[in-house]
Amino acid sequence: MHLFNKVTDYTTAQSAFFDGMTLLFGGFGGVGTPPGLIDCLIDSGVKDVKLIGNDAGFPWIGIGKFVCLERATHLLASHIGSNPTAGDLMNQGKLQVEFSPQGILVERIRSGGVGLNGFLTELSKGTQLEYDKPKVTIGAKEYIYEAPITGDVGIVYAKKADTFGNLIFDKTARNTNPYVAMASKVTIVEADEIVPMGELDPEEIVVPGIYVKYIVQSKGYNWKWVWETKDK
Amino acid sequence: MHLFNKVTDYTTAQSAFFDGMTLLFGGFGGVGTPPGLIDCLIDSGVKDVKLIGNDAGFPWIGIGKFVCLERATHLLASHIGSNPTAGDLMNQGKLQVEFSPQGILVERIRSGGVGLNGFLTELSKGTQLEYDKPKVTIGAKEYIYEAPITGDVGIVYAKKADTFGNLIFDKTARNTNPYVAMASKVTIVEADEIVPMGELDPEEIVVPGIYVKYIVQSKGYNWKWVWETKDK
Amino acid sequence: MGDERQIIAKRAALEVKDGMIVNLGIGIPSMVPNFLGKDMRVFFQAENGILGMGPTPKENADGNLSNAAGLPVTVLPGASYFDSAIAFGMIRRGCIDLSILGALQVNARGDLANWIVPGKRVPGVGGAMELAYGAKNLIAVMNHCDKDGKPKIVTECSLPVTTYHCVKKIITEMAVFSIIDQQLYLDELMPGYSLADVKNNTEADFSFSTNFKAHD
Amino acid sequence: MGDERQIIAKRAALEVKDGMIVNLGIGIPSMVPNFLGKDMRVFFQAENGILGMGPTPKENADGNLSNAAGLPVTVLPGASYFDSAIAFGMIRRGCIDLSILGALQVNARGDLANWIVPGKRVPGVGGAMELAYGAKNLIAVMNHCDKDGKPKIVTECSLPVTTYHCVKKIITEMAVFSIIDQQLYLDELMPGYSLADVKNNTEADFSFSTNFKAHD
Repeated sequence: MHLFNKVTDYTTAQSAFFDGMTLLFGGFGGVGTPPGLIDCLIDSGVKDVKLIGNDAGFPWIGIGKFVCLERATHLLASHIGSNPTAGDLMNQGKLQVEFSPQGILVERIRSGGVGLNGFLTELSKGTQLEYDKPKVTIGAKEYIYEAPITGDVGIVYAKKADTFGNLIFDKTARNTNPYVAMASKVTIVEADEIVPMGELDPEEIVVPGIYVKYIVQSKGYNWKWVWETKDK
Repeated sequence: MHLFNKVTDYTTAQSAFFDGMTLLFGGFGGVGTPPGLIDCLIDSGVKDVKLIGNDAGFPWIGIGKFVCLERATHLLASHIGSNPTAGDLMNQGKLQVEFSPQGILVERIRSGGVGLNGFLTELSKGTQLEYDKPKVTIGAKEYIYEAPITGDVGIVYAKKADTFGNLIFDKTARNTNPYVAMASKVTIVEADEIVPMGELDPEEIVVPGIYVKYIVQSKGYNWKWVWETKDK
Repeated sequence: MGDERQIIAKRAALEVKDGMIVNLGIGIPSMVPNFLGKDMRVFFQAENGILGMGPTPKENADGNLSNAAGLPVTVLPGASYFDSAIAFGMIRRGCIDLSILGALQVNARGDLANWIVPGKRVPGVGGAMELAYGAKNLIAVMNHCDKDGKPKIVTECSLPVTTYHCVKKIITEMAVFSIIDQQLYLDELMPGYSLADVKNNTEADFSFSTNFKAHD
Repeated sequence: MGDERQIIAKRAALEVKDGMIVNLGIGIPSMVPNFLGKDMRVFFQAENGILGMGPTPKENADGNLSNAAGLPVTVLPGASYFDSAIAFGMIRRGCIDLSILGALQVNARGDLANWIVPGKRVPGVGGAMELAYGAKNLIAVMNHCDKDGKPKIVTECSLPVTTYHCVKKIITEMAVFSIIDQQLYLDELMPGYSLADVKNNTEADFSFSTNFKAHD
């Protein structure tokens, strides 16, 4: 695949998935989670996946569709409140869930994505969310060490991609996607629109293409949002 | 000053400067350093300033104009190669210079700007640039602790600002400016163009106005670039 | 119960001042904007990555334009989109003037418990820790007692704590409390409730604010 | 001397392959693009915050569109602007296929000294540490000896080290060396120089590459 044309099909993208992989997924409550790549992940049959992302989605939305299939062994997320199945699997011991403060989680992904070795914060000090994270004393103060996160594979949803992988996002569907792109060894982007290089203004590009391995064409969200189902 | 109208004059902005302040300045080799605010700083007469920014500019460009006046006591930067006066002042003991790897310096400013407590890196390990920075051992590995940086005042150069302080930048004049804006208690923005709220596309805004205290109208660069003087 | 929640939200709305940057949690806090004056210019931030949210759209809701609860919103002039790391950067950095959060328990020192009921509800912490840590002012809004009638303003939180010493004000259907230097003070009685009601339903000890008032 | 620098840059250009992301230091490295084939599609990155730089503009240079040395550049289709933190994020993360840097000294183990001559030149480290740390491949280009005729390929760096064990190749006007597993190997002699020249002007011990060649 040449540096300047990373557009491919779902079958090729799917070959990046493997049993036991650590998968980073973009999205916040399913908003900004790539729907086509979630289906592609489901179809792949891969199992024993370690999932890292903001939340567990809803049972029929975002990563939640995959979580419900019991093919993930671990989930590191800030909450699973919107996906009761995730809670059930956790209580049954079928899914190991670690919680992180939401902003700390995305910073940990960023830390991995920018090649740093983690950071210090006092945020979760003295709470259950300290887990057994290392404590570091600097001067007179003790902090929690938060380790960098990287993924074997990352799935990202973009509004537009050029063939190099320069990305722009759509409103609040941006959320964690830029850092998932930076922190994954193999970043796969599902884009609503794929354009030739030169079509995006260099100033508006949010994620430079340097981070992207594969680009696939999206067919858009294939689920109903909670507020849409409520309307009915 | 209301949240939604932060536009003011240089006299008001100048009142933010004080003797002994830590001043963060945006810019990279003078590109993206706010020219009007540099003059405003010079006119203010403040002294004993601790400067933090990418470099020392050139003697007639960017922060270099202020450095040459011997009213800064400290400079934390990645290099001073383009400003021989800074080197002379350092050798004469009139300016205390601390060097940082360039990317580590901007990350330290970001760390302060996003309310974290510093980060770990192995980057400068075993070199003179370790200084006496704390070492932290995580697992079997030793890292350098890089402390967060914040400023009393930050000066920023933007292409456009709306009256709330939402900012967009111009090409490579962006550089360190977004993080200077985030990490300073009082952020002053010099903008080439000031527009009403609603005129900037929410998607293209690089720095949300939440970080900005004052906005002043720029008259543009008032120095010759090195390559311009070479042409002559 | 629905009424009580509206009453709490209405009282909380009085804490929102012109020119503030405000972050609202889910549940009762999300009702606060309904009670703000029309001339009030406030910017609402949400931690998924938006500043300057406007009201819920009446039609043509956009799945990619939502608040942190995933519900559709609109934008006001001057709004901006950004990524979640920057959203939380703002919060930790102290750029949020006021955060209004729901709570399971608050103790007299201002410790907040709002993320987990072990063995029962495991929603996860979401952005609560950052908001509790970073907001300049944190108001906890909640029913005065839980569904079993047990006080939620307690001497010690029995539920896992989200953040210590963070709550500055508590608003319930019965009363408004302030917490200053880890001491609990009764500011107001809410309409329809007596001091006895509040005493009987509050486990934590409290003093009276210097400007204590029974009713508006 | 000018000629020598051109010759070094021309040889370094052979290391640049189609489809690479490349970061060039100031001095000799900045001359490398002049020697690249027209059909070569390479993206140059600069640490101030740009990817996809094109050639120096012939006219209408823009003060706000420059490389890390502050010199005006242009952009190719597909270029992007970003802030310096992201620029260095790319570098540390290993997104740069090739970094070509000037050097004051390199030792046989690949330690690079290029940021300070104590008491004389105090330019500061700039982005050299990150590039030496993060680039997948780091080539040091320099004159074989310093102005006093002293070897710059040394047993131990007498100047403060920028980064340890980072240089993978050294290109001078006299020779090309590789450094593999902290061992120095002579790859090529440059036109006009003999093995004796190289031996006499290189302080560090070296072996011969299996594919050692005297001249093209």
